[in-house]
Amino acid sequence: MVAASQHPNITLMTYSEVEEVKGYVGNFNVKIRQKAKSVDHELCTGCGVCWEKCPNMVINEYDQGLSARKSIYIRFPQAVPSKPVIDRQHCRWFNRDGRCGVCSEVCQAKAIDYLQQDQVVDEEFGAIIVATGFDLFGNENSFAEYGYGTLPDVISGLHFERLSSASGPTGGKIIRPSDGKEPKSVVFIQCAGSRDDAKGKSYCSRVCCMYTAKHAHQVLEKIDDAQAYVFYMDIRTPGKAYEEFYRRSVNDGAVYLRGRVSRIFSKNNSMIVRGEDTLISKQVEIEADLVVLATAMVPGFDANIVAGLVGIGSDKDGFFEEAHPKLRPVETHTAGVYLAGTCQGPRDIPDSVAQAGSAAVKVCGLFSADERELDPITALVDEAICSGCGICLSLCPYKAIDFISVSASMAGVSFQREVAAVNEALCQGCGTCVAACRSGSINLKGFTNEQLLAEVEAVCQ
Amino acid sequence: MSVEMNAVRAAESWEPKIIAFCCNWCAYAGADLAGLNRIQYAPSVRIIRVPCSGRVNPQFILKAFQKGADAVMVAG
Amino acid sequence: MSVKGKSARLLDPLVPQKGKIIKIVDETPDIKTFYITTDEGKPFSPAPGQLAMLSLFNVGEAMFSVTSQGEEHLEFSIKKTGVLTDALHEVDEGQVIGIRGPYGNGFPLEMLKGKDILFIAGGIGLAPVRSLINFCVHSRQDYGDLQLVYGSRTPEDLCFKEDLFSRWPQGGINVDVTVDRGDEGWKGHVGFVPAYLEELSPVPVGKIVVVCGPPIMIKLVMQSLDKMQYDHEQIITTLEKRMKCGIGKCGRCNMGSVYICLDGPVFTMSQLDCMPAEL
Amino acid sequence: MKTISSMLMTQFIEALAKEMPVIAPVKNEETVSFQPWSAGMEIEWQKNSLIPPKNLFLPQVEVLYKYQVSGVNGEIEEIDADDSPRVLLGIRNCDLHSILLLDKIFLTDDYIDSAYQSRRKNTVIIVLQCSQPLSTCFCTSLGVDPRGGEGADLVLIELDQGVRGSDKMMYDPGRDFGIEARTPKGEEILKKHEDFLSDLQKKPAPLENCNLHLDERGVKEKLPKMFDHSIWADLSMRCLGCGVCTYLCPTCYCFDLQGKNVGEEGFKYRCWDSCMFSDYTMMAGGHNPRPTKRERFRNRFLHKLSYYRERYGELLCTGCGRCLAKCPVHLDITYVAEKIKEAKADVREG
Amino acid sequence: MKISEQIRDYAKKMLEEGEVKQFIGFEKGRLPFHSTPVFITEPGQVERLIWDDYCITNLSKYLVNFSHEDGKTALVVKGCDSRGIVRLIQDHQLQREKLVLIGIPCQGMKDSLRFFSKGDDSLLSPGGKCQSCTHPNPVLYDILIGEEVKSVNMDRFKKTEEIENLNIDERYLYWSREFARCIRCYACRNVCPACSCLSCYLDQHRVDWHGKDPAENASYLLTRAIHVAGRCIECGECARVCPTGVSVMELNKKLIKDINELFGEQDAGVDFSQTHPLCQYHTDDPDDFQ
Amino acid sequence: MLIKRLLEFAGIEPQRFLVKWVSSSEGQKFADTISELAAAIKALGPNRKYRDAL
Repeated sequence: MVAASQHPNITLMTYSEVEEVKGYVGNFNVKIRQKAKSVDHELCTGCGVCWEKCPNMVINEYDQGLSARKSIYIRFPQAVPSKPVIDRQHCRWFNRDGRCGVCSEVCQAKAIDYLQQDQVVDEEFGAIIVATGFDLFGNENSFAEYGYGTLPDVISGLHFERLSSASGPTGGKIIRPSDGKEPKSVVFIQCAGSRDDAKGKSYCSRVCCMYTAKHAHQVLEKIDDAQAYVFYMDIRTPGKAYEEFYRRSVNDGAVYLRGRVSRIFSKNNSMIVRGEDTLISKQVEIEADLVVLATAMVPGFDANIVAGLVGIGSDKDGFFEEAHPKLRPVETHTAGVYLAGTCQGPRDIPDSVAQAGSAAVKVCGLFSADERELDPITALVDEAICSGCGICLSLCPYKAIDFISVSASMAGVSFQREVAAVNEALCQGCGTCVAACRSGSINLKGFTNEQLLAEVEAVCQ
Repeated sequence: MSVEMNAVRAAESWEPKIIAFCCNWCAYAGADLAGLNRIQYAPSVRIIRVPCSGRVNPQFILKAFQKGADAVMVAG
Repeated sequence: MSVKGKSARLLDPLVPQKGKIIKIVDETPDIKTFYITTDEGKPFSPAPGQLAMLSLFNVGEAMFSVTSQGEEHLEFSIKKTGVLTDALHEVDEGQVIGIRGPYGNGFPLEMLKGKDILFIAGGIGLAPVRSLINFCVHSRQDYGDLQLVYGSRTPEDLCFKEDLFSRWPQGGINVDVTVDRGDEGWKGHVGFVPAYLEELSPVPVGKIVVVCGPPIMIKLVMQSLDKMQYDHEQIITTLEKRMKCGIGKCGRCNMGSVYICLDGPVFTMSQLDCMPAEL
Repeated sequence: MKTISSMLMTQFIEALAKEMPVIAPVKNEETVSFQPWSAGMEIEWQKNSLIPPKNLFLPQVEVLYKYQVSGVNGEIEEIDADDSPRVLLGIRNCDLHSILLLDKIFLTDDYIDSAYQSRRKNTVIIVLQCSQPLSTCFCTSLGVDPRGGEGADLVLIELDQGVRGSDKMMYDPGRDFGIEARTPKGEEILKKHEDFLSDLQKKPAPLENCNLHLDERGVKEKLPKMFDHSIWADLSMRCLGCGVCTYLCPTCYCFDLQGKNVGEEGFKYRCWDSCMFSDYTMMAGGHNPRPTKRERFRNRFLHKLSYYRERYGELLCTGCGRCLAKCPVHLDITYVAEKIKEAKADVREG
Repeated sequence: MKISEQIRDYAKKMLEEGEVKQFIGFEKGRLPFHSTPVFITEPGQVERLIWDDYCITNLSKYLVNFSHEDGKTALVVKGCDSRGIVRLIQDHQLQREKLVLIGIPCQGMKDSLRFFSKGDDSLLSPGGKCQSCTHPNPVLYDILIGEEVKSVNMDRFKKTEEIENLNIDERYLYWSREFARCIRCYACRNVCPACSCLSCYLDQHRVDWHGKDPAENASYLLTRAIHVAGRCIECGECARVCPTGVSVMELNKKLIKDINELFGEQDAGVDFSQTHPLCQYHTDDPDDFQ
Repeated sequence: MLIKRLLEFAGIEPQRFLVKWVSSSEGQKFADTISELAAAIKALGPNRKYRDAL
């Protein structure tokens, strides 16, 4: 990220949102809202005095609520740029009519700007790579049987990740949320949501087997006499050295139980995890101090908005759809729009990086030529026949049709009239306009009305 | 049901003529997959590939019936 | 419905004979000449300027003037303009084709006999005139001075280059060629036909003018000829319109009560002056 | 005069139908057209058919030949018209006159349409006399005698029923007809079916006059100079450009030749066409010598009132009144003729 | 003052002052029950204008002929004419600013085309198209003459339902008889304010396209019905002008009824804000064809 | 769907016109759909409505 931010050809627009995407491959026009940071990043040196002095404490979302942050803050230590923003919702200056201003006072660089406004910028782009990431599945109600949300010591994998992180709120010490004690018995439940039609997620989230193996290993490594139990359905380790890593966890003492957990309930100050070990076909109950759910990966909460903005299709689970699952895995159906990472489907970091590289190279390939070859199957308007009713404009899913003015003459009188014109760069050749055109003035190259009628005739023989 | 029709049906040889307009990306690929997986389906279907089921013009459907199709399917 | 025997075939003028394209010659990028014959030899022997209806059965039917004829075949030079002609340009030699005709009256050969003739043609307009020029070349002694002024958009678009540059000049015709736009290889005249005509300024006395080309060219040529004091009785042109039947029945090609397919397509300008202007 | 009683009429028709098809005016909903009669069908005696009988000689669609093409090869098969003998019953004199006008087109010296000719030759025509014209009728202006029978083999004569006025509007099933032969063919039929005839003494119904007239005095002289007259733009403005008038007109004969492919085979057919349609004279490449309604409208009425006369000496109209009754905007030939008469000479398009 | 006179006054004033180039209204035709469209350009001609019980024609389609010309056109509009105009404006065929509309609430007009016998108009009641009129008052006008009238609450889908209630083979029989009568004169198309194509698909000469063969009547009529689906303003002109009385309108009615059932009640050509019901997509659109 | 209803209105059996979503991954569904349709049409018999005479 740091490297990216320092690259001369990369402009990083943080704290920004895309509001509108117009245009087409090579000529995208994107409206971007740069949200008011309340800190002038040109002036800010990132010295950190402001957030040290800020009197207001807010729950730290990044640490899954395990710690607190200030109203002026950097979201996470590695964030780029390493410069703070003011969380206006929680800032005293904003909530108490300017009665605070501590950060402004302490800032040597005079970078605090409470009056900063959102900036909306229009930028031209040649291609778009969508990498909007994922969210984790589940809220308090999603795993009632596991007590998630009611039992404080049932946590998600991400939560555990913060606990075990050396730069995390506990400095890497694994403690359980309820009492801060070190858990001695930790149960991991894989496929929490994933591969579970009952939860509406039929797919495999792909990363859980590996991070659970890592977490289990960390438990064994960091806590003396600790026991790690893993309930799993199948272990999937398709990656270089993945299987070996999983083996290591097992060899180092992680107990893998093949089966599903049916219930978790508290009993005498600890939790009982009841499940089935299908290998021995017996019900098992494990007393656990901490339970970690490997919850399913789901598309970002605003993925559908992004899809609508950019014009990408989504699959039944809400992940963005690629142009072809095998042959065009990083392209979308919209020319010039590419996908990278988990917005397309669950994947781990190496795969995401690989895909991002692939998308970047696709863009380089796109940009390497001055002219672009398009699929020849596009719609074409016969201007002489088009009556300009505009029905095709309202129907085109790619907004590839517009009115143009052409000169015409009737009974010797010349005048201008509006007819439809297809932007071949945008047209994806679906032919919806052709079917809707009453006068038959639009035809689809390669699938003309005549050709299809002839085909109908031929197959009816 | 007319006598004639019964006669036609009695003749085992009659197979319905089904014209299927298949979306290139969906049903056509589905049909392709069915073929790939060696899934058997009725031989009476005649597939016309269209770039999208939106391409299917009502005129095509009428024409198909006119030209002797026994059923028309649009699959997207 | 019954099927008629072969002998009855020619009874109905709307039913074509089965012909065959035996040879296709590329004239220009959008003009080809088709040689057509039937199993029994030449379909019919049209007089210069007469028309024939050609049909590609599964495409359509349209009227064309016969460009030339040989002992065993008819020639049609056809420019790509619409559905049928586009399809014609796609076919291979050997293609079956429907042909019926001849239609119309052709050029008034009696009137032309012994006269000087000035042919003026533009683009594909040379096609109908070609049959007459060939006829005149064939019986050269029957005519006085023969002159052709021909123009096309570019040198590439000139039809019948062999005729223009060798056969007809050798056959005793003065050929003057002009193009609207030259190219690096073009050493001839550049300019529009009417202007070139005025430059050449042929004298009207004893002359018959045969003019054929796109409507705008005819219009401007007429202005030039008027300027040069030509009488409209002296000027002959051949018309084109949508025709379906070829026998003056279907009701399309009439100008007033005159049917082009039946009474035309060749008219003198003075005849046309009397007809409603509906072209 | 022989008469045929209402009771025996159906039997007479049945007897005829046993020998050859009888084509008679029958109803489909409100639309009367000439259809092959079969037992049980009710013949519409009261109203003239809406669909003119021209389709019996010049069918709306007539297949000329079949073809078959595969690659460069192909075959043609000419198809004979159905020319088996038949009886055309209940045609009116105006429509009969239209057939005579069509004869001039299709049975001229230079061109004889064989299909048309054989259908004409093999059709026995039994004309039904009119005595009470409709308010849209003006046949007498065109020299048609509603009581005539020129060109018919047999004439059915309406007899005086002693009732007048609006009562006659009602369909009267108990009507008797007089019947007369006009040709040897007609004689023969009468003789053969003598049994159905009687010598009932009744007078023919009195003939009422047409209220409407096509007054074309002076039109003939004026028209040739009116090609560029502004009247065409004025008149055609109201026209919808549909084909009602041409398709219902018993004398409009313009046709189109079209083909239809059925896989590698196909057939070419001749079908009615209307000079009012925009595609009628459209040429390959998009040029249209009659680009707007004005030119098309002008051509139609000049054809009716002038061009046909120049070639064949008559107007191409029979006064049947169908265009008056059915033109959606009441733009009929009598109106046009009147406006032409009223028009000042030499008002040219600006 | 009689409506005719008011129309004449307005026409005279507008033409004299040069506000409009022409005035479209009705004049008396050849027969007493013929009222026919008239195009007045001279103030001296306004006496030709009339308004009576036979002014049934929908005038809106005529405007397309003048849409490219300079100057304004005035015309008298009934409910159906005004809906036709709204439709044509929505289809980009007319410009509102070039029109001056004189609205006349309509009680229902008598249909002279159904009249094929001697001139007794006692047989004539308001024409078939007016009997199921839902908008007798103009929905768009500049000047209104006369009092607004109440819509007769008729069941406009009565006949549609009758046909729906037939069994499938009866329905086929019904429609074969209807389609068989079509003579392909295209009057229904030419009068229709929703058929605004510059060049109808039927007029195009393409290989394997659509022939003039009456065997293709069904295809023609069904295709046309689909072409105007969602845009048909229910003026009923198509059925009225049909010389052979094919119940063309029933196909349109069926589509209107279905659209209303599937996508919610809507009347084409009433409201500019209403978009084409078949050109939008809602995630809650019914898809029970699955 | 309007077309389906219109065809029904015009007297074509509703079974004869089918619109179905089949995605590229649903080979089995495609095959099943076709087979079901074929069976239904076989039971219904050949279509004679609105067919060209020739």
